[in-house]
Amino acid sequence: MQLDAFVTKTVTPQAREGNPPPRVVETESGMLNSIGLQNPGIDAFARESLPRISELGVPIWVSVGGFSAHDYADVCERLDGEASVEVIELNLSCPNVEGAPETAAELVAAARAATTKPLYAKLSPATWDVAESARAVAAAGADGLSLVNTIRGLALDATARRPQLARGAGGYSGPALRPIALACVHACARAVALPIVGMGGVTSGDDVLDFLAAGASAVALGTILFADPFAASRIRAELGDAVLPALALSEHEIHGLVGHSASRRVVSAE
Amino acid sequence: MQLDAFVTKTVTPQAREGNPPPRVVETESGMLNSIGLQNPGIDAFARESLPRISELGVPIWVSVGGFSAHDYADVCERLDGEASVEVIELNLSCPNVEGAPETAAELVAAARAATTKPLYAKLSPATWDVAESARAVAAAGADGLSLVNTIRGLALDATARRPQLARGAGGYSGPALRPIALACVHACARAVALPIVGMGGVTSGDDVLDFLAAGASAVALGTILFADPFAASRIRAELGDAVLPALALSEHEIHGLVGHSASRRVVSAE
Amino acid sequence: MVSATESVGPFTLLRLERGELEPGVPGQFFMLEAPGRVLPRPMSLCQAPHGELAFLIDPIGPGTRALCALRIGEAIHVLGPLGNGFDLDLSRPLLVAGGIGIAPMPYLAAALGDPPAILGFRTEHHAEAAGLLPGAEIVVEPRLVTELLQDDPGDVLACGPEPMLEAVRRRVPRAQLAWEARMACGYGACYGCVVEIDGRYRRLCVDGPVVRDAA
Amino acid sequence: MVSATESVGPFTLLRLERGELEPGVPGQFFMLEAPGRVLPRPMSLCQAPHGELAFLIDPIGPGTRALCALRIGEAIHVLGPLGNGFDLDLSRPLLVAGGIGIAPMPYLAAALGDPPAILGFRTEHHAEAAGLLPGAEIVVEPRLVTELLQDDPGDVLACGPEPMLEAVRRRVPRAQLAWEARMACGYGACYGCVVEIDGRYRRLCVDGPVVRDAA
Ligand SMILES: Cc1cc2nc3c(=O)[nH]c(=O)nc-3n(C[C@H](O)[C@H](O)[C@H](O)COP(=O)(O)OP(=O)(O)OC[C@H]3O[C@@H](n4cnc5c(N)ncnc54)[C@H](O)[C@@H]3O)c2cc1C
Ligand SMILES: Cc1cc2nc3c(=O)[nH]c(=O)nc-3n(C[C@H](O)[C@H](O)[C@H](O)COP(=O)(O)OP(=O)(O)OC[C@H]3O[C@@H](n4cnc5c(N)ncnc54)[C@H](O)[C@@H]3O)c2cc1C
Ligand SMILES: Cc1cc2nc3c(=O)[nH]c(=O)nc-3n(C[C@H](O)[C@H](O)[C@H](O)COP(=O)(O)O)c2cc1C
Ligand SMILES: Cc1cc2nc3c(=O)[nH]c(=O)nc-3n(C[C@H](O)[C@H](O)[C@H](O)COP(=O)(O)O)c2cc1C
Ligand code: FES
Ligand code: FES
Repeated sequence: MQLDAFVTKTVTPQAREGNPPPRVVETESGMLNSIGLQNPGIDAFARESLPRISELGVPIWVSVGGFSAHDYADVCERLDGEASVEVIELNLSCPNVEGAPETAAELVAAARAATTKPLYAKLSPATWDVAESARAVAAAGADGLSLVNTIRGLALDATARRPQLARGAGGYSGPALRPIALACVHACARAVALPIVGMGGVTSGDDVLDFLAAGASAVALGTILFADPFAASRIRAELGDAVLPALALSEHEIHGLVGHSASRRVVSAE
Repeated sequence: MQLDAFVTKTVTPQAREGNPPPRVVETESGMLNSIGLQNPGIDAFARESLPRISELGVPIWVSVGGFSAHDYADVCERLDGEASVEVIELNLSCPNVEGAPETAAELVAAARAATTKPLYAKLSPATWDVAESARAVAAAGADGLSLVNTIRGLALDATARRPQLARGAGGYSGPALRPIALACVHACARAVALPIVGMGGVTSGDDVLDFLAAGASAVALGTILFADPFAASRIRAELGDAVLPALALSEHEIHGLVGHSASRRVVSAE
Repeated sequence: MVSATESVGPFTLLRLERGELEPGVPGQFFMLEAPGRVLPRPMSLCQAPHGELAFLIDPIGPGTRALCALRIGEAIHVLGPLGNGFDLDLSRPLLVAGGIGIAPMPYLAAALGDPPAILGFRTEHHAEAAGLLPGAEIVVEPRLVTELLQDDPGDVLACGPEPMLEAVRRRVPRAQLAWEARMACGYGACYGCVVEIDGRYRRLCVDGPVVRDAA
Repeated sequence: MVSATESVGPFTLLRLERGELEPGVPGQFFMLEAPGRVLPRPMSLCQAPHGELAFLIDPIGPGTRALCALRIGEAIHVLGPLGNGFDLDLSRPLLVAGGIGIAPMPYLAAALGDPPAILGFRTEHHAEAAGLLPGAEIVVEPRLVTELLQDDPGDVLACGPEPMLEAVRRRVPRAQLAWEARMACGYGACYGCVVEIDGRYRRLCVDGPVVRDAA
């Protein structure tokens, strides 16, 4: 097992069917998705998914979403009593659903009042000044930042010239997102004292070192797990051998490698 | 000559030296720049650059920048009397300088009061809801939109792990930006009735057709002009031959191809 | 590691060293890394010669073209077998395939003892792939595979383009059909491959490609 | 169109069909499209054989590696000649180059009638490139080119890494130096290549690479 934490797909209060297909499309050096937070809802999640994921023996980070401050508070309160949940990540930035009317800081504050678990705020890169958002969620009680979520992108079909995803635009991830994500991590690391989980286009040990140098204390994997489900072990090996000694990073930082994915399959495949 | 318009580099009231070098760096499928609006200031621009650019015989679009509503109004007023200037593009979104304290709509309103020339508002993709910005600048009197400017990105040096650009982050452009740009065009075309100049990673006739299908009425070229200074002619040829008849676009739309670059050299090279 | 590539009409038969991967049940698929692309591509197992896994690939876009351009000795990530294969507990199997839908048929035929088969193709050139399934009946457009279906065709196992599968289903409601969808992970993680089944979105990579209990 | 490629020590000599391009003045450069990369790469003209333009390339990163991997018959965009070359109106020219700074020297030497030259290299392997400039004096690190400079060395024309150029300038303030900077366009449009000269940012692609009237 090469993961220090396992981040779940976002859970909402009620079950959601998500967006119509097609939901994924590849672009030149990235991909778009418009899953739309398909999930079984917090009750079924806690009853069925959590026990299964717990079997992995990896600390569990649960990603929480919703459509109002009340939603966030609701799910956090429900998770507060789940011993297997180590961290709650607040998805404040899904580009594939209409968000809550409250600001990110208000959502964090509502979650803060509902749980004593560590809260990581996941922010969008689609903002003129991400450091400002970071300061706001820090002031509202976030214990850490997850940077970044996908940014809205569109791809068209080369014959019909229609959007390839049924929903039109989707969330852009993968290598093309990496410079944007690094800039966000860099800006936030200078703005707040919170630990940062960096993500966006990580494919190699080299990329991990870039995120750590930009100010992240851990790194999460997303898109790369599709092309290489064993990326976590490979990247750890790349860090261990060649790249790491050159930088003399502490063991602690290496242990910050977080496997980020959408279901337990990624991990059980290892 | 294969250009329907020539867009200048951004001009500010006073001369600016710009940011320290290195100012450009390549990424996997894009590039970062942190030029920082180096320009001779509006007076020297009107005296020296405009007459030279006019010799090209192409309609001139002047990009205007500044650090306050007063700055924008100032430069627009100065350009209002210049017969050779066809359109003023308001750069409301340069990621490489600190912007004005006013909102985009306030800047447009100030410019609107200072000139009767057509005003295009150039917006940033770094916003949660670009359609909202589009509606605001439309209400403030913009005659069209230029979408999109670069988005902030960071690249690190693989040995020192320091930012490659002296200024840290820079503006991300090129093919990696294309899906983001297309999503912005798509969203704004549905929100406002203004004509849209689309840009961001256009490299081929195929890309032009994507932008037109997403809702642009013209397309501008940036990064591609570095690798292929003759891209405008090539792209027009690609549109003319193969791709275009298949879609039966009108002549009018083809004529919407706008060459976008930073100096007259691009064009004189043709 | 690529051990061989062969042209089969317009398609390429890509033979990979099997390593520790099982071939799985016919109708299951593998995710093949497409060099230079961000996402892997789902491919049905076509043949399982000793020590190898062979895939028949139609080069229709950037990913399949990259796969067809692989050369001997090059290595790619391969994940599988994945998903639901065909139910092989049948009395009178009949294989029906259209176009690249022939891909899973050779391995399926081997498992079922070479049952009868009907193959449809767009052109004579595409029909060259029928050589992979000796003894099959072949139709070329404008004729369609459904024209050859008897009134009581037996246990139909079909793979091909969606309109063909729909037509087969109308004629033979109980047919086992192998569907396609765009996929990202192939292993149930991303929810990218959903199709609507009985009014609910279900992941084709785990509940398919051969969908049980569908309407 | 690539007409030939040759290994020269660790470097590659890339020969392109000249087409309608002029070779220009020694010290000028060309922007070469680097396949698969977003930006072209600046390269000094190394030799101008009949009908060809030849570039000596050090594969230090993705762009230069892509250029060195080009094969005969492949075509790339080439723009040039660009920038300021050397002033050739000299009485006692002496060429001084370090490492890949040898690149512009063969074409420069041909224009000046094979003047004396001093070349410095990191290793013996790199020093194989000296074969392009017969008769040159050669030093290999830890020895440096400046050690061979006489007290009155004449009209020095130099190209090499920045520390070497600075050292040459300290010894010979009037030396003509060819500098480097990261470039995007190469033709004055992007303001990406500026260097500080006399307290102002100037574009090295138009005011250099050989900078006149510098302090
Ligand atoms: C379970 C499964 C098994 C498959 N087995 C094989 C096989 O054995 N041999 C083979 O050649 N192909 C097979 N396919 C189809 C193959 O995966 C797609 O053709 C491939 O992913 C297309 O990638 P591309 O980059 O070449 O083309 P793209 O540019 O991605 O697509 C080209 C065109 O094909 C369509 N398309 C893309 N992906 C799919 C898909 N998964 N299903 C339907 N249409 C699609 C697109 O809409 C587009 O019009 C299988 C698909 C699935 C889901
Ligand atoms: C006018 C001019 C003429 C040149 N002539 C030649 C030549 O004839 N032969 C040759 O091999 N090279 C020449 N160069 C240098 C060459 O352009 C760079 O080595 C190349 O752009 C590096 O690209 P890359 O993708 O391989 O490496 P990158 O990954 O871009 O860079 C690798 C390393 O080189 C440094 N670097 C990158 N670009 C430059 C640059 N332009 N100047 C200085 N350092 C740089 C980077 O900081 C990095 O450490 C010339 C440069 C200029 C400006
Ligand atoms: C198919 C897919 C589904 C995703 N689902 C979620 C999600 O449910 N919640 C969330 O916070 N982020 C989600 N993300 C975003 C990722 O967690 C990550 O922030 C983003 O993809 C950038 O990382 P990457 O480039 O490594 O993929 C999803 C990304 C993809 C590609
Ligand atoms: C080197 C460089 C300089 C730029 N300077 C300006 C500028 O002065 N004003 C402006 O509005 N946009 C400027 N841009 C942004 C481009 O006009 C364009 O919006 C962006 O690069 C996306 O298009 P592209 O991907 O085709 O380059 C610049 C871009 C680059 C790469
Ligand atoms: S392809 Fe990812 S869930 Fe099916
Ligand atoms: S490289 Fe563009 S101005 Fe010099």
